[in-house]
Amino acid sequence: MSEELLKLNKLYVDYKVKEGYLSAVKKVSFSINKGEIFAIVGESGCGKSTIAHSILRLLPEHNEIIKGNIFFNGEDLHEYTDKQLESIRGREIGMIFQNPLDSLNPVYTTGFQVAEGIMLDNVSKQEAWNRVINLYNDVKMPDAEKRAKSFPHELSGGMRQRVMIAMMLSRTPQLLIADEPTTALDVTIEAQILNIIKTLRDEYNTAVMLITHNFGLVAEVADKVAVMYAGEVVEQGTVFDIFDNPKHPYTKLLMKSLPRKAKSEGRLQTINGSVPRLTENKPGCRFENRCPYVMDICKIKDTERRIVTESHFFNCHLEKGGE
Amino acid sequence: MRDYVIKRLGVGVLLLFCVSFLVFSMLYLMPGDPVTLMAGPLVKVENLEGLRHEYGLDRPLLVQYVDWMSGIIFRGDFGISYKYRIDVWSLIKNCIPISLKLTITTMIISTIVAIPLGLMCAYKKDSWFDRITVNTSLVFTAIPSFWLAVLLMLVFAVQLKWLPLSGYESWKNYILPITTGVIGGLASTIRLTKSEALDVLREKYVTTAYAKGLDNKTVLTRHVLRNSLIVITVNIFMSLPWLISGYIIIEKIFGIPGMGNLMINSIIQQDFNVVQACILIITALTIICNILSDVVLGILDPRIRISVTGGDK
Amino acid sequence: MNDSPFKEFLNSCYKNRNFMLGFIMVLSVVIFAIFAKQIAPFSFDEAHPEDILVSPCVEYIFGTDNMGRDLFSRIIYGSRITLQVAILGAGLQLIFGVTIGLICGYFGGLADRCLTFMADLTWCIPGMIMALAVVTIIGTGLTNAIIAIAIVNWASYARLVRAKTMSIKNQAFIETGISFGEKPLAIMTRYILPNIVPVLIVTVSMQLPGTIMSTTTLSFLGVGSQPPTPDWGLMVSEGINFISRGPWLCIFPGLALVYTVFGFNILGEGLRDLLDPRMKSQ
Amino acid sequence: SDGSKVSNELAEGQTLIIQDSAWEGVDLFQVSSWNDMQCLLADPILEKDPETGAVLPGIASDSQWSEDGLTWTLTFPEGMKYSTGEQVEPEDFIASVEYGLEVSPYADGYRAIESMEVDGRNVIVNLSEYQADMQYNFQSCFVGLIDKDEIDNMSADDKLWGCHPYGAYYLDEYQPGAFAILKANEGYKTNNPMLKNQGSSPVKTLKVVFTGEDFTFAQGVKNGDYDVLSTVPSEYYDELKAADNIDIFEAYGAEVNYVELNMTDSLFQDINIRKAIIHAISRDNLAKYLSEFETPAYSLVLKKCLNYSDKAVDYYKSNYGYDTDKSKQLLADAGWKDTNNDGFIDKDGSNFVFEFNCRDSETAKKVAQSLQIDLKAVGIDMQIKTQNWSYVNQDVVDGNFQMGYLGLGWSEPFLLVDNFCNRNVECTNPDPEKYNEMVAKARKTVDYDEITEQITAIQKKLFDYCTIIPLIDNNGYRCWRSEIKGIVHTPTGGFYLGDVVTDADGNFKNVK
Amino acid sequence: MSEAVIELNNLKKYFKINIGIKNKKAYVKAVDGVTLTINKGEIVGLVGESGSGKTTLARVLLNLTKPTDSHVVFNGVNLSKATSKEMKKFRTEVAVVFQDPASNLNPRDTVMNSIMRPMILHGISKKIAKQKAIDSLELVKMDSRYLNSYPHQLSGGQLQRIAIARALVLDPKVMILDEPTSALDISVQAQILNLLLDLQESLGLTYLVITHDLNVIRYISDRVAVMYLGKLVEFGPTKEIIENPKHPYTEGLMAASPILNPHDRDKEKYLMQGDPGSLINLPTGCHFHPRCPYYTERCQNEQPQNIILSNGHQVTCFKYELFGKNS
Ligand SMILES: Nc1ncnc2c1ncn2[C@@H]1O[C@H](COP(=O)(O)OP(=O)(O)OP(=O)(O)O)[C@@H](O)[C@H]1O
Ligand SMILES: Nc1ncnc2c1ncn2[C@@H]1O[C@H](COP(=O)(O)OP(=O)(O)OP(=O)(O)O)[C@@H](O)[C@H]1O
Ligand SMILES: [Mg+2]
Ligand SMILES: [Mg+2]
Repeated sequence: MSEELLKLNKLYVDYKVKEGYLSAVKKVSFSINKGEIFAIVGESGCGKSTIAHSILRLLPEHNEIIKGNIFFNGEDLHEYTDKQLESIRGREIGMIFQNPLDSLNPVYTTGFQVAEGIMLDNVSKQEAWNRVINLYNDVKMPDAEKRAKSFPHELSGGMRQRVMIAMMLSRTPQLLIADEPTTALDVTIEAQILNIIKTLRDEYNTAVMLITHNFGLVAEVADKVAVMYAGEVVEQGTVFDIFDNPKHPYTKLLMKSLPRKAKSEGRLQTINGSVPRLTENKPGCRFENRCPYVMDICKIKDTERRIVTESHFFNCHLEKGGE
Repeated sequence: MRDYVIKRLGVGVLLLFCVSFLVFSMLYLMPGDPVTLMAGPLVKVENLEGLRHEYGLDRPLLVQYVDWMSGIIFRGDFGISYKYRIDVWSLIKNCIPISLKLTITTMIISTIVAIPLGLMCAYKKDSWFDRITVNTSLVFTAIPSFWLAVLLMLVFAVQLKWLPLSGYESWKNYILPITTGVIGGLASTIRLTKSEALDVLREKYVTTAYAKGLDNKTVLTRHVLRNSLIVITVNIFMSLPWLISGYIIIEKIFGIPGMGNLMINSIIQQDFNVVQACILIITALTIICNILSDVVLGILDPRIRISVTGGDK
Repeated sequence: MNDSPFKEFLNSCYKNRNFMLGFIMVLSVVIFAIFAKQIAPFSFDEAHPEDILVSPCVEYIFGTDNMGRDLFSRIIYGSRITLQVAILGAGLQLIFGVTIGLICGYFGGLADRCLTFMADLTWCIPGMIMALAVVTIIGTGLTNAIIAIAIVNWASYARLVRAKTMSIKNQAFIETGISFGEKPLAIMTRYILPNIVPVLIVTVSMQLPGTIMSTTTLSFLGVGSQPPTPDWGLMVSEGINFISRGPWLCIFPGLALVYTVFGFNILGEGLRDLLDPRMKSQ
Repeated sequence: SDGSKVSNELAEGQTLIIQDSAWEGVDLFQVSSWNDMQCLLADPILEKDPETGAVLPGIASDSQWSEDGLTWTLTFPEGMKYSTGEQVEPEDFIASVEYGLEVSPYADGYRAIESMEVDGRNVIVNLSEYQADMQYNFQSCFVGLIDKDEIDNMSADDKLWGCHPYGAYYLDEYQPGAFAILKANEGYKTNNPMLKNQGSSPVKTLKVVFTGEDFTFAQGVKNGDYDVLSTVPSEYYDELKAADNIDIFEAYGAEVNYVELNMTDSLFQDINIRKAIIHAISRDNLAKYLSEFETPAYSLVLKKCLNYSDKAVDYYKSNYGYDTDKSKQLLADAGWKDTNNDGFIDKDGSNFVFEFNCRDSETAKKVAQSLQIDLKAVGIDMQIKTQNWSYVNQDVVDGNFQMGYLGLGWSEPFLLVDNFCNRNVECTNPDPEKYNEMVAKARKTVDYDEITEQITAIQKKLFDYCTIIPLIDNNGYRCWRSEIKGIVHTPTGGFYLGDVVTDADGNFKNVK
Repeated sequence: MSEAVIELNNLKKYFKINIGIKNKKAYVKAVDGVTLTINKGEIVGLVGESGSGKTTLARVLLNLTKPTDSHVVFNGVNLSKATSKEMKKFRTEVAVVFQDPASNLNPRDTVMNSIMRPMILHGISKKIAKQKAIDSLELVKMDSRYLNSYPHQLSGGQLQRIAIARALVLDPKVMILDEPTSALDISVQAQILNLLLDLQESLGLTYLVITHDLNVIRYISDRVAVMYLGKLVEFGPTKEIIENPKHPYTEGLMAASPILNPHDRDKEKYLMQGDPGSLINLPTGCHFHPRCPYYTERCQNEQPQNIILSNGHQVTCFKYELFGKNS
């Protein structure tokens, strides 16, 4: 269970923008083990999708600079050619996106789009189609045969997301990257989709990298959690570490701002200030301007990794985090 | 689909009626009348009344219109050309194939040239290839077709004498007009293809296709080209009637007796029946092309088959 | 962020190559138009019967025409005509299109259906023919040609404004406006119009070359500018008859036209890059 | 289309390609215009000697007038056949003239015919009164012969493009607005003494092309795309004349181009203003811009017309010649002065500005611009408005004009003088009754010199109205490739292919 | 009981639509017979799946669109018959804040203009309006130096504060908040929620808060209304609805709502099956029956009535017929 599948080592991603460079991801390191659900949470714009896309080199505009290493099964994906990477995509690592309507080509049937991936493994058309139907059943698609012949717009949001899952699991990859897979869906559908992901993880032992800003999801399914803030991972641990024993001031405050109670039980905690622009790559902690415990050193020196337990660490100048 | 097409045809017919009435009354508003044209300057004014009566031109607008329209509907009779003294249909019937030959060739050539160029521009956005193609096509759009036609004539027919100056009998006659037309239309097709392909390239499903593990070629042909072709074909298709009128100047300069030339001469010479008939035919063509392109779009793009439009009640 | 938006905009204008090139080209035309009197060696209608069809030389750098008029001077003065076409044409089309588009888009219903139908109608009739017919009815002449082109082209603006209005109309800030008591006129002018101005600027600049071209074509056909107006289209059409004896009569006015239209084209292209929200968001 | 296929098959070198402006039909009685090239389809009853003006035989081999000018005898010999194979009969003449009287817009030219009867191969025509312009009409293209059967049995619409008038060629194929293919009439015979070959034409096929722009025609005839241009575009006169592979000839007599002033317009109500404008026009200036092709005109009945008189010209020159001082004086007397120094005279705060309604031909535009310069010199702002001639014509007929530029090509005076002041009586003729009386009187006059006197008097009257200003004598020219030998042509427009030299294959190009 | 500010009785709003290229006419019953009372000074939460008609209900309440049937009663005044004076009063007393912070403000107006506009419309002089604008910014804890900014220069949280500030300038009694926080980050959401609560307490406002986040509802509201496909299926005090949902749909909704405590994750949960239906193709009978675990034949054919249980708890389900009385 604890075999290391994906390992990021000091990953930096800079986007080239008008004003210069935007440091979207800074010095991110973590690893995902086989079969585990690893959640990356953070507020919008903190670089979650950037990490996901840079693993498979799928950043759309080709205006980024990636530094650091991405090891998959011990091999550095960074050194792969485009051609080699093509054989990783879909087969070793699958990826699903937030909005399942945009993610499916409107002019082909959903079944074809799933089969298209399967046929890359030199599978006959008929065989591929059979596999599609099976997969549809796996993802609990009602009326699988008919749905495979439907076009994306003929399906509801939940069904489309099932198609995406089927598509990305069709070649039994070892890792599934799910970038906000349920944000566009209603809560009842969200619950269904999460359930499917969980079951399939159990069945195929696929590791899942779950990207979300919804702490509810994290609490529900994640094994491990990395909390990101402005391009940096500020804290990482098991889901219980993070929820029960947050260390980093940001995580701590965030936990208290979750509406977990009723107003009669008192007001929520808030975090003042706003996220800094990430344009200049200056040293220091990026939470410094909002942190209640800020010290002089926070503004000039990069943070240090503080280990709490084997699985739990946070990046802060305070040895014990915010108390 | 069938009901839809029938309904669209119905609307099309209504539109045709409105266009015909609009055009009819517009021409009615024009100064002068065809009889003076027919008579020429030497005929005495008193003698015109008889002619005017003979052609029914002294009747009220509405009566003339109804008469003209019923002629078309019940007898396929568009009236006679006051200038050529022949029934309008036999006049137009010779022009249509010539115009279609010109426009369709132009369309095919410019499509064949422009689509690959546009795709390349989109795929290699901001490369030197893209810049050169886009800027060249921008220069092309800035060239008025009448001027280009004259220049081409000057060079190839007057100076080099490689090609005939005018006429329309042999394929050689068509080289210069078609070149003029292609150069004029190239830019817009390139631009359309490029922007369409760029839009598609930005779509999430292209990323999905890559994420599935498809290689570049498959993604570009199966997902990008196929999806952008929908809009491109439909657009090109719909531009057919426009091309015919776009050829007005070219036909005139090269002396090709197509619809455009006929229309412009008829309007200049007050040959109203011909103008009306031409506009009606082009309108009908536009409507048919429109419906056809919707049908094609419906076939190519499954999203169109169901659509919901709302309105506040 | 603290820069004023205007300064920011100027800055990005400065950096946009297309915009700058187009701007310079169009500016040069504007300068020619304003200082035509100072730049041109002769007046545009000063005939020299003894110098008919002189080929380009020191005295007449672009040669003379069949009335012995200096072609260079005529081309310089012609820039005034072209700018007049551009400004008046765009203005008219905008006034028609925006008013109708706003009203129909905002109120919808019957007016809207009428508009759509009218737009379909004008769309069905070949533009050049319609313009010719209109000019024939209202009489030849440059202003009338401009009006005719506006009558033919207003529908595309109306469609655009209508579509934009309909999409903006449903946005929350409009509904909020209504919820505290804004009247329709205020909604249209204070809320919707300012939000479509950038799109309009882009559209105008993209359509301007076409407007110039169509109006020039009408002049070429003899129903636009009247002689001895130094309209470039008219000059080309008059020059055609001298194509073998005086090819310069066709070539130079055409070049001037291409230069100007290309300038507007590329300016429009640049403006679109600058103002198109999608481009900007990247 | 099948049309282009047929024409592709036409043998090169054996088909003569002629440019012409579009035709209205082949039924010469129904149409309002008949181009010279159409005379290949229909011969006139009689021909006229281009030099002396004498009457020559045409279809009719002989023509005799009685002393009193009321009886006319025409002879139609045997052996002349229509392209249908039918023989020409005297009855055909009667049927044709009756048909013409019924439908032709030019029937006024022989309205005096009272009765006709056949006498062997002769036809005797009786007139109610003498008509001075009648013989001219029978020498023109508007009166020819159509088989009586065709006249009786075909509807007017069918006849328009389907009848077979007697002529050297017949219409074989027609594409409206594009071209016509003519084939030689094998049964043709003529009595025209100008032709050596009085039988059927050696050039068996003609292609008449209607579409194109002036410059393509001019270039085309040089390049060999056309063999004959029926009218040389005025801008190309010099160029074609200089070309060594082109023969160019004067083709028809007289087209007077003139200006009409609308005297009902508030600006031109005062005759002195009209006079001022006339005095401001310099025909010498005009001549500088014009080619050899067009010459200034000082009278309405031009030199090449019947009944021309130098007296009219002299009268015009001495009374209405170029005189800017006089012009300015007249204007100043009427209260028009340049008070604001903008170069234009003004009165009551507005400038003297009017619109000149002008045809859109190149010559017309040149004339207009020359006038504009002349008028500017006396402070008048003349705005040019160019239109197709039919609109100009229409505007003048409707009285919807200030100053209009028109042209009339006809070399016989009566139709001209009828037209000048009667197209829009209110606008141009202050005294229509008197004027028409003078015309009617002249028309009944038998003696040629006497007619000339009267026509001159009529012209002087017209000049004095100051509403009609003669400007240009527009000479027509026709050209063809020099390698084609034997085309017979007359300066009055006759064009005959009967004597063209061909080789054994029917080739007419480069035949020694 | 406290006085009712807004009363709805069997309110309906149907939209006419054309389906497909055949242009078949159909109705979207976006609000179908909603009966609801909002009392002075309370916070009512409205939840439901997307497309269930929540926003439409808000728009009808605001008189932005005319109801198809019945009418809105505001402070005892029937809005469909209101005089222009009453209408004007209504416009000042009810304010709205929509979901997307960016679309809440006119992008071409400065913050200052946006805030001052309602006051100027209601005849308040420019000078006073300006002062009030500054005051109201203070109220939402924002610096007045933002007054001259344009919306695109501000962050989502700031924009939402400004939208709230503008809603407040006319001293409204009622605020309708359509998903006021769903586009915001958690940390900002907490700020806005607190702000709303503070304002409500200090100014004695009445809120209708629309949201699909049950955690937010639980935190903020006194009573909760649950909508499903245009119908109000349950309405009652928050605590009761959260802890003891009556309607099977509410039950499923509560179960599906994400927990915020990982220790609860392994609890056995009831997972609602099926997709939410569409308003265009409504099921017969009770709209919920295709997804309902308890459905009987009756549910398929008959529409259940609104049943009022003790404590003003309303529920629309046959299961509770025995316990309550039909309204
Ligand atoms: N192609 C790009 N060019 C420039 N900047 C980019 C690009 N893509 C993303 N960014 C910027 O990088 C930062 C991180 O973006 P990213 O999409 O990874 O965030 P995210 O955490 O996924 O946010 P969200 O929750 O909104 O999806 C953001 O500030 C974003 O504006
Ligand atoms: N103007 C309109 N014309 C036609 N249908 C409409 C209109 N406005 C809303 N609808 C339809 O009414 C239904 C309810 O819409 P509404 O926006 O009220 O839902 P909602 O509960 O607010 O959803 P969400 O949570 O997604 O905001 C939807 O199916 C919508 O498509
Ligand atoms: Mg993201
Ligand atoms: Mg909503």
